[in-house]
Amino acid sequence: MTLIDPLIALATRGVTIFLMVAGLYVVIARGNMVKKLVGLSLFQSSVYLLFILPGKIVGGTAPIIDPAFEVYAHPLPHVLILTAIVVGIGTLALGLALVVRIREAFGTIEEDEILAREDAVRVERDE
Amino acid sequence: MATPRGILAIEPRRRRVLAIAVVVLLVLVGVDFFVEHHGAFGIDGTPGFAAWYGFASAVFFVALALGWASLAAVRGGRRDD
Amino acid sequence: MTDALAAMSPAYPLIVGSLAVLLFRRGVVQDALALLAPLAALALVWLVPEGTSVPLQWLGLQLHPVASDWLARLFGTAFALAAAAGVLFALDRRSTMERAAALLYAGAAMGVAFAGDLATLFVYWELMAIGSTLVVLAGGASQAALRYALMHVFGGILFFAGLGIVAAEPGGLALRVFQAGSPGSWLLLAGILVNAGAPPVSAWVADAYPRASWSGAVFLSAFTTKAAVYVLIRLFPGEAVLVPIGLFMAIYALVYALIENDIRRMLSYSIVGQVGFMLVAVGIGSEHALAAAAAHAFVHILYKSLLMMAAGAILRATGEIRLSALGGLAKLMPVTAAAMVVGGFSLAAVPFTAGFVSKSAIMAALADDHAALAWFLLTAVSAGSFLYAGLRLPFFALVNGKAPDTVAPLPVSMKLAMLVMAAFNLAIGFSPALLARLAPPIGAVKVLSADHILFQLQLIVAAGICFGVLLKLLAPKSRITIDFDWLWRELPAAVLGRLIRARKQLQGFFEPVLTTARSGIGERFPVWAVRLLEAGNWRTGDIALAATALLGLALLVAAV
Amino acid sequence: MIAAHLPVLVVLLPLFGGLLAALSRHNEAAFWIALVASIATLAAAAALAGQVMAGGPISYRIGGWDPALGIEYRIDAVSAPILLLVAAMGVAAIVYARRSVTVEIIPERVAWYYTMMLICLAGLLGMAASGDAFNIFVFLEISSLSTYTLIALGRDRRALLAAYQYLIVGTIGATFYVIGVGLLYLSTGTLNFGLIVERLPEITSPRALIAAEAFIVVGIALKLALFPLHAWLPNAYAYAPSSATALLASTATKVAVYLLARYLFAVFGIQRSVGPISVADALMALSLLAMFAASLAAIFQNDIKRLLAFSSVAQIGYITLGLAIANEAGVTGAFLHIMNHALMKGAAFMAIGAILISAGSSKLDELAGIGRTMPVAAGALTVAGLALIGVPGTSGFVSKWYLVLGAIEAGRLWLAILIVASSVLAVLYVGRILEVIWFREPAKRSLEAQAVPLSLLAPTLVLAALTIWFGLDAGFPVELASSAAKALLGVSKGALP
Repeated sequence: MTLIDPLIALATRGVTIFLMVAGLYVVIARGNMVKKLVGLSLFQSSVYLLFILPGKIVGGTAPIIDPAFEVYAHPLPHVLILTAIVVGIGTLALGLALVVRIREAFGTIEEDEILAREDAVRVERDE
Repeated sequence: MATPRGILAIEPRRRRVLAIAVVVLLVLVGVDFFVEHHGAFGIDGTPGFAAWYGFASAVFFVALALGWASLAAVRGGRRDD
Repeated sequence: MTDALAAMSPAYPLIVGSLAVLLFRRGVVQDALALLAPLAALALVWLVPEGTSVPLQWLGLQLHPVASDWLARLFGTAFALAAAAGVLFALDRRSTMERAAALLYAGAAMGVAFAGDLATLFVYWELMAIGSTLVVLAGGASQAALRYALMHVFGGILFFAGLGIVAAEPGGLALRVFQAGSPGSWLLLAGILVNAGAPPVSAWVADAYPRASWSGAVFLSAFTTKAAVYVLIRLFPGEAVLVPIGLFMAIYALVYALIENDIRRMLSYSIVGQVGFMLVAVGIGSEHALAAAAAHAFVHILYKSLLMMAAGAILRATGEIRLSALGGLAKLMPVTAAAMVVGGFSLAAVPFTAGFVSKSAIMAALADDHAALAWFLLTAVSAGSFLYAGLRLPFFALVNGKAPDTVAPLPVSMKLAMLVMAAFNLAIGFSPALLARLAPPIGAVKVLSADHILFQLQLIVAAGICFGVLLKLLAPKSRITIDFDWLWRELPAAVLGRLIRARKQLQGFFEPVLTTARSGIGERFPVWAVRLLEAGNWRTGDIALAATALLGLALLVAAV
Repeated sequence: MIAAHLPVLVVLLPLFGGLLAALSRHNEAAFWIALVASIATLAAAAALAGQVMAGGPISYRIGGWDPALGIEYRIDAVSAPILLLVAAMGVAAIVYARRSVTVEIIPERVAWYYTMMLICLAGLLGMAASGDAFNIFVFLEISSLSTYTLIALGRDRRALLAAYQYLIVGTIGATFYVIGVGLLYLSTGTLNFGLIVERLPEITSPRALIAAEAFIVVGIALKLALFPLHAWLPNAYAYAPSSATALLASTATKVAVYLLARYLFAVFGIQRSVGPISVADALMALSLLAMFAASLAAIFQNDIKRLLAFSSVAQIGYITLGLAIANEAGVTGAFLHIMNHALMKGAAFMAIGAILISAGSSKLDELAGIGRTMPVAAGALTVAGLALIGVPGTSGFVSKWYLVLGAIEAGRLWLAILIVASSVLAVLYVGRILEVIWFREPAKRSLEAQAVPLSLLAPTLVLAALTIWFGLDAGFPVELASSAAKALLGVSKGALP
């Protein structure tokens, strides 16, 4: 029991960092707007782990006071992340809604295509 | 007697005007001898100083200007933008 | 009543007039307003009581927006007269922008003359730069206007930097006499000298003024350089370094004026030369010399406006301003011809013109101070001035050559303006006491004495003989001569051109290496540079990358 | 009784106003709800500012919880002017929106539009009022989400793109911020500002703190469009509805600057060096870059809204520069410019909005001579432009004056000269606008421009008048700004080892 827990902690830490970097990379590298949003969600999830991880105490249980248990997980990070998850869902929903509207308006959700088209329009107008 | 050429070629009308100017200058220099001067540097109080100094400086500056103009001429136009 | 007047700067009517002009369409009302503004300013110049107004507290500074003494009144009178005559001359010009800009410009110059502290002075100083740039711009030459603006921005920055330093001295923002010694006062002096057209930036005058409209140049010739002289009299009287600078300007300008073909460029060079005279007098610094410098500035505004008007009239009537293309205008444009002769003679200090009075005052001050070098050089320059202003200009424009068949008729307003200015020039010439009333310290010099007149007559007749002999050499020719503006117009391009050529050679050498490198990440960089400056649409990913890069950089730096 | 709950009311009023407006589903009703809510908010903010000025900081505990566990709202001399500014600009933008939305928003969405405006206000006010780092994140996201919606409601389809781009970038910024907060929480065990500052000296290893600082500062810098993280801003401002642009330009970035000042001065310490350079130096370099590069970019814009947006990036540079100077005059200048720039940019965006509504274009080359047909709007634009340059007699001069003063007091004359020199670039881009709108012969669009209703121009004129008023009589804003500066500098001592 106590042997595995530090390993889990280490693994979770690795996952946190991996999610953070991978999410950010997807946002930077992908031109597809939906994929970008997926990357953004990954990136945000890493934050959830970042907060919750230190709240976990080895051997602790859910923070519900009961005479049977003495060690509890720290409740505050969980509460905070509940809020953050709600915010993340809101962002994702709004982002997807925008992508739908962009698809209607431009006919594509590839950012590079749209920008190339807009630039072409601009150059044409300027000349 | 050969007709002068080049820059000193002087047409008759200009020669007349120049002659009058020279006479006027001579008269002015003559009068200068009878006027009291207040020169501050010595030489500038002598009669006729302004006449020769004026002529000399005019020639000097014409030479300077034309010399500079030929030295510092810009080839190819610019200016009118 | 007087208390209320004491807080009224003569600049206000002009600035209000400038704004009011914008509110009305072209027409009688706008004309009347434009004429009234300088006259109201002139009245205020003499109504504002002498002394400093009650200080104004603003942002913790003690400001004195209005301070009056004889010097301020002298310059104020000159500025108001120049503005009034200029507006009259330009009455027929269809450009509301130029009119508003000219009034603003005049108002700012007036504000400089009546400023009671350095901060107020600086504000009007910058306003003057804006007004004059707009006047140049109204002539349509946007490139020249840009160069002009940049030059004044440069001067303004120098001035401001100096102001920032000297404001920390015990004297604070008070107007006081500086010695060019500390960095602050040097910067201040340099900033003022830029506006005065001193070397090595003298060429801006002849670069910008001839590109204004036929009326715009009249305003331009009056204010900026003379305001700089005024500020020098206030802040740097007796600054020895001004003497060589002024002498250089006088000789430099004479050389260029003698070979110049464009009349208004010639007159612009002449401004630099005459300001050189004033700078020498300021550098001498005796009470008498300072007053002579001020008086000469006053008179210079009178005759240079007159000459610029004559040049403008010729440009308007014939569409031509090059001496080589003009000739025989005396019969066709008698009023203009008379104006040009009176103005030119006044510039060359022919006896019984205003120029003779003020130049005599300067020479007398130099003699009193035993400044031999300056005296002999400036006397020589005087003789040379007659060559171009009194002879070359009128001869080739008005007498020599073939007259055009017809010229466009001039409106009465233009003729009237020239007649008024010519009358001022002659009035002061015949009655020097008029000028001595404005500048009391020069009252002691007896100007119209026999030996003075005789001296000057000999000088100009001798110069005239020289002109008669060397006429062919001085004939106008279309040519371009290198000037200081080479420093900022040609040098950068030449250096850049060489760099580009050098780069090309290097490129040939390194090309193979570069191509391989470029196929990698290298290609992104130019794109980045362009995107940073231009408004090209960024990819979302690029913004995110920029943020990540900044974060990474911060973390890296912190980890070191 | 009510007075005691003001710190939370100032946030709740617009929040509930927004909910009401959404429930009403009726355009006219939504406007009146929004107007009443925003005016009540302004009154609350003014009362708060009065209390703070008279009696010092106010602390309010939500639900009576101890700050170590619960959320504390804290209004002090730094946040009071920000609350006042945001609330006031909210009223102005909502009054302006009444006429502008009829042209710019399809009728079914007008009620939602007011809802979003109010919620955005609530978020911004919450960020300024809250003393809890995580709570600030929540408000940051509330304001951001509503902002994305506001931008997406713009007429041009490019508004959608701008909103999407801002959503991605804004979320990254907010996430960076919350990561930084998480690291702070890990090291101090608290989210309360006051407690964080108290516990900082006990921390032995500053490594996590430095990481926290990097994340928080970069996150906020994204939100305030600090150069070179500004690229989302021009499109967002250019294509959003006019009233939204006016609101965002004058409030959103300003609150972010406030937050940056809070963290840099109170928590991390601005003079501390991170590696070889100090935070202040880095901020100063970026600010100078912003002032010059963004002004340069503004000169080449043809769309006036975009031009003004680039000018905003440059002006934010002035504000952050004031913070980086970090003496009393400099920080006073920064806070003054926060307020003054909000007023002038608000006026400018409202004026160009009126022109856009009436003439149908905000392109410079199509608006030649618009000053003749729309003198009032063009006049307001002119006043705002002059203030952007910093012409004496406008508020812009006063704030630049303090910045220059701060630079000189810090012994950095070159900085003062650069500040003045960068104003020259403003002369160029403003001069271009003025020349075209006043002195050119009217273009076709200008001649066809319709008269705009007074209610559209009234808030514009009020802001323009304030711009001149605060230029001539700067007493009130200077007092607010200098007490903010004193409060910030007072607590900056001994922040971090």
